[in-house]
Amino acid sequence: MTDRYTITEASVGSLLDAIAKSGRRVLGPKKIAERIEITEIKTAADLAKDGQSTVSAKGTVFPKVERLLKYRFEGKNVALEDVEPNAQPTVLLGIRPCEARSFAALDVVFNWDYKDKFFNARLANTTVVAISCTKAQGDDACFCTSVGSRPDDTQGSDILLSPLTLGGFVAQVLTDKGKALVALAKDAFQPLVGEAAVVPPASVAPAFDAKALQQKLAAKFDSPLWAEQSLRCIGCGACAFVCPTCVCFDIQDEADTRQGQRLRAWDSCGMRMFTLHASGHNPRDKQSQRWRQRVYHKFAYYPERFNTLGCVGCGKCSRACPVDMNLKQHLAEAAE
Amino acid sequence: MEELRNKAKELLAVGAVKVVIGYGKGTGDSRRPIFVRSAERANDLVVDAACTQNLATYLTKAEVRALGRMAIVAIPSTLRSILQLAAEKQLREENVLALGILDGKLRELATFDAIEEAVATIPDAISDADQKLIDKLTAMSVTDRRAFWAEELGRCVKCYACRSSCPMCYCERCTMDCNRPQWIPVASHAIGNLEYHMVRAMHLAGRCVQCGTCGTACPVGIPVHLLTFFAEQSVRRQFGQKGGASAKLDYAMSTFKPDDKETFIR
Amino acid sequence: MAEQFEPKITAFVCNWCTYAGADLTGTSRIKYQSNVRVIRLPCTGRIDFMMVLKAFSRGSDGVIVSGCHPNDCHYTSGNYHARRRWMVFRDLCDFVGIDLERVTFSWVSAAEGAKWAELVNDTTNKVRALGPYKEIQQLAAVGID
Amino acid sequence: MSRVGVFICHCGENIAGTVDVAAVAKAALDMPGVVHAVDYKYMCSDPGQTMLKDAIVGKKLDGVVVAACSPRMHEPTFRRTAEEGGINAFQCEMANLREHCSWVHEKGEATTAKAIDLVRIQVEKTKRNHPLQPIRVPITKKALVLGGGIAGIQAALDIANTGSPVLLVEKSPSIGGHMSQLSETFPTLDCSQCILTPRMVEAARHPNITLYTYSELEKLDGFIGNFKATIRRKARKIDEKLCNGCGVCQQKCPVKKIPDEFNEGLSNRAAIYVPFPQAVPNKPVIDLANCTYYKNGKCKACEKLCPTKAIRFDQEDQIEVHDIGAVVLATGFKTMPTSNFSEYGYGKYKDVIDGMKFERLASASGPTGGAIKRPSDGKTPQTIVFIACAGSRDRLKGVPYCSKICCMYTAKHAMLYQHKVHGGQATVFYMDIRAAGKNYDEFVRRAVEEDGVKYVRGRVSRVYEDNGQLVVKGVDTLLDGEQVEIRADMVVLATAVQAQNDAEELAQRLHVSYDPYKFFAEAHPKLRPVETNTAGIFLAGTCQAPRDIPETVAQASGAAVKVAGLFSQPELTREPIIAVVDRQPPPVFSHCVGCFLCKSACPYQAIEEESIKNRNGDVLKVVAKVNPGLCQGCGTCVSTCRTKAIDLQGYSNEQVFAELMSI
Repeated sequence: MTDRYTITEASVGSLLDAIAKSGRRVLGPKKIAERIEITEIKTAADLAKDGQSTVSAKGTVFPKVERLLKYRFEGKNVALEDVEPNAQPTVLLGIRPCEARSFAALDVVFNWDYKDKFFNARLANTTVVAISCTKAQGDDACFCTSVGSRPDDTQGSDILLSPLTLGGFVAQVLTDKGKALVALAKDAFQPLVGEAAVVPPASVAPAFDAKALQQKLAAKFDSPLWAEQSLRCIGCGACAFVCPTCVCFDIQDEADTRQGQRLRAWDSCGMRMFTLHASGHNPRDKQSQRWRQRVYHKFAYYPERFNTLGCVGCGKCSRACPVDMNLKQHLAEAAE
Repeated sequence: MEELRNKAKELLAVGAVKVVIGYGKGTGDSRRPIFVRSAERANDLVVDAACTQNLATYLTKAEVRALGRMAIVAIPSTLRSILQLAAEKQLREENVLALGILDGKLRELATFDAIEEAVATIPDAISDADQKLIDKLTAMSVTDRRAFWAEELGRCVKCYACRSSCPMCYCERCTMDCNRPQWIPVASHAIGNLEYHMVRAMHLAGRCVQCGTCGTACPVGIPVHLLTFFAEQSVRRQFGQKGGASAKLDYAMSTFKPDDKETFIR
Repeated sequence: MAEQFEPKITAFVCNWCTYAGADLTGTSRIKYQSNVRVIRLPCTGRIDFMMVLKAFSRGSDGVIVSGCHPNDCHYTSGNYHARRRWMVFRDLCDFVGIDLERVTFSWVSAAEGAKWAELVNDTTNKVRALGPYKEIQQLAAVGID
Repeated sequence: MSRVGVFICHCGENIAGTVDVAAVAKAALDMPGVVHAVDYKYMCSDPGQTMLKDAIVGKKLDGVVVAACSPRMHEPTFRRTAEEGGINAFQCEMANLREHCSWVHEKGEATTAKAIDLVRIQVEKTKRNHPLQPIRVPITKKALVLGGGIAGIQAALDIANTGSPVLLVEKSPSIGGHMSQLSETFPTLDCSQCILTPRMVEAARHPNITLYTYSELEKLDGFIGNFKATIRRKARKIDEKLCNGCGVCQQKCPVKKIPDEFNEGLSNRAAIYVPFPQAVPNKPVIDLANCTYYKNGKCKACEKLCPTKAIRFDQEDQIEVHDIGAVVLATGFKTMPTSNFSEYGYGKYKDVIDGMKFERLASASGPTGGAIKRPSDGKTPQTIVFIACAGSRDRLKGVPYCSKICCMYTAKHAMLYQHKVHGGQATVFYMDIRAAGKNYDEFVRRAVEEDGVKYVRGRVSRVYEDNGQLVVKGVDTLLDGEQVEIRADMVVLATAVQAQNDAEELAQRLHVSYDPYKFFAEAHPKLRPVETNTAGIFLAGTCQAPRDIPETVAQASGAAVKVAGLFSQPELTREPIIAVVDRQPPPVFSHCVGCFLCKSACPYQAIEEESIKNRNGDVLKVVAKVNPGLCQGCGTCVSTCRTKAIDLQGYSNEQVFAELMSI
């Protein structure tokens, strides 16, 4: 049984203050110019209560550039210097349930065999407070209901806020981390007795059946569909870099004759260089192969290997794509 | 629009071209690039004010070229891209047929000469909004400009949507992809981002057709197109040459005049 | 008293004029400040703008770019190409907020030993007064989590 | 891992007096990749060099950094030493501790620190050096001389006399050029044809010279030692083997009123003609524009009457391709078109002529047999005015330069006139008299002092006709700008020397640079006056700048020596500091994307297009290729290349980047 509280609009501010006092930073969606960015939230007004951020909140646990180690050249010797993860205590406030759910998809990769110290430290220090979606996106990009989720999914959240019809939220406290947060700002959270009138969750019509899709994919590897869909794909990494579950990275050493550092940076399977061999051979030489890889990785290989989908249906990739590669539409085609 | 659809039908029906690269209906009200390969699908083509992406990017894409002779629905910037690509030996006259959309009217432009002629009559000034922003930036102090770009480029994730969407960024291996030496860092940290965008702007100076597609492509809304616009304007102002004016190469950065005027070399 | 800041100056010079001019500074025993490190290239045409960017991002506080006077290029026109490149590069540097005070472009011929010394001294003094180029050097750490 | 040795030279006290060399050696030994570091009094001495060679062997070095004086001083020395030690010469670099450090800084820690940095920079570079082999290019030992005037004839003869074959190409039907038209030559007044004709004959008979008259260079491909010259041999419509030069054809040709070019239009010729009696070869050519047969398909009088049946109306132009090792350009000049001088009434008044016409009038072989008769009525002019600088040194006429020869030939003309027309009076209007040259000033003085030529220092503003007589109106600046008016029977303009009409187009075809006046540009105005910027192409005579006969001949001989010097080598050897476009295994083939923006950046036209084909001959990719024979290694293309497919050997991207990273 989860603990349920109410929180008023006004007390969001005191919640923020309490979190700040505890030394945690608050990151959340904030409307800046035409975009929604995941950035520092200082006041309740900063928080964008609906709409999808352009780039996901993935960076909190898997930053776009992360230092793994440092070294110095001391004469002919190399002195290694371990770098501790910069795992700042963080509250991710107000992200969508789909994004909250994405951490599980990252987790399966970062802890598949090797336990990634950096990811784990960051995740351990992150408390996720999601807000359920009450408004359909209206942009034909969302498809959480097609990937086994729903607009008020609790999976991945430590606390899920659901807007009340009369203002404020119902807070479902789902984990110990959630409880700890409530304990920080007791005044803000009023225990909920009985039922409250929450705004009904957004209605997102399912576009396809993920299970059926997985089965179809098994027979469609050589289908001309991928070439057809990807003819307009220009091979950039926008989809992967806004995606909350894309986990591919590149390791780069940056050094001069005195010192160096090893960095982990986001990478994308959509880019030609991703699989380019030193010999010049490229096993995924065509954009269709790369596009297919993206689809299969998320919808065939993840389920096979991790028993979960590599997609949460947030639709960020479709919105970010410069050439309107609409994932929902393309998956529906593939599931036919 | 009907005119275009009919033209596409006719071209495809007689096999004059194998593909018509054009705009079609996209998600919601948006437009997306489509590749019409049969007369029956010609009605998928759309022409309206929302068709702003420079489709010339596809003229050098191997998968598209493999289809055969291409016709392309061409807004003015696309026409300029065709000329610049031709000047850089990336495109031959027999491989492409431009279906120019000029003032809402279809104009079939079968030769580079015809495109040159058409392009010469179209003003190629950038939008007022972009020009205003450039003017605003140039009026700032150098410190403020640095702050502006630090803020903007801070969002860059090096997804390379700008590069991938640019018709002139057709290189199979870009300087950015070069790792011996690794001139420009792969990571999208501040210095890597600054150096990347400087390189792109320098490489577009004298070649940029000012379509602004890179800026539109940027998922995080960085006005990257201002950098290439500015570099192009610098070339135009100082050398009187410009990108996309002719199918004959006249590249400002690999030509010179002995009396090029500068004021800073001591 | 705090130690005086000693700027790091990187110079990209062509082999035939400026490098030879700097040799002449030596043979003429004209003294100048020792902050400069010279990278010798065949021609200013070989000086990629990325070299200047790299010099700054790797810690140079100032950069000198120098070659043959117009008309004197050993390769007839490498310096003319270089000049164009600099004309645009400088514009662009200014546009993105790179401090042009820290880049000195010059023509120093093989006969201008004294000019080389003066160029190095002037640049060193100017950059010393400007202080370390933290604005760019610090960028190397920004954006890494 | 590299095994670099660092050798620090004291240069006596020159370096060691300022730099702590022992500290530099110690620091060097600590640098990654350095396995050996020593300092020594004089590295360039025999023991020093031996030390370096021994270390290469003993320490198994694969790279060497000599920290000493400027590489511009001793790089060749130490590279040779390194090679003798058993490594590739280009594995050796120098750190300039003397000119760039010890001589220019005060003794102290900062100076030693800089010395260490300079060594580190070179160590990092050397670690990325690759063995490079000198470039060897074969040489086709055959020269092409373009232009059959005195410059071309002289160059051809001099080259031929060294034993190399020469192809002498002249576009008109005979060799001889402008000199064959001249009457007598300054300052000796010997007859031009008397001294030239033997040379023409010698050139024609020389076993090493192949003479192609009435021929033009269509195209020149390739590079020094390895040009391919495409030559168009225009159809003379004559079988040259059968023709014995009897001249019957030109006597019988019905078309006879064609202005004779050789005589500057002062006489006429036939449609089939030999340009002048001493022409080499003495074979006629049919002037297609004027021949009746070619105009209306009838006549063929020459064919019917030719005793050797040598006329060939169906003859076509022949295209030949020759392998050539070097080219001498001797394409000569033209004089400024007379239409430029309306103020002098040229074209309006028959008796206003230019210098070349006067040469023909004064020539014993000319239309008047050497008698000075004016064109209008054949009368001997009693007063004659010569106007120097007609066009020359006149910005308004587009010729700011001095045509150099006019002062002398005007003096000669005036003198010849005074000799031929007793009682006549020659007046010369001039700006300055430029008579620098052996016996030149004496010659001008003789004209004034012995032959009574009047010299008026001033310009002529107008020549007009008054009552059927020419009036020359000018000023005498030596008389305070007093107006001078001379009623003259004839006026001769010393028109400016200009580049040939097709000079620019030819220069572009040959990739030779040219000046604003379309004269071909020399590689260096002082030290390389007969070479062009394109290796293997040399200059002789007035195609480079106005000059007189002795200078032309001297320059032609100079160009010939350059060619002979080139041909004396078994092959060309060059430093391998050149640009290279990468090649990769398929399917990439090269990172070059084939945009060819580098092509216009290259000052040497060294960038070529290479088609990469599959077995069926289908072109898979067109990429750039640097011609190692032409590339001089400036690296401008490298900076232009967006894909970094071009790199410069010896100053590669990796090397320069490593240097930067070590600062």
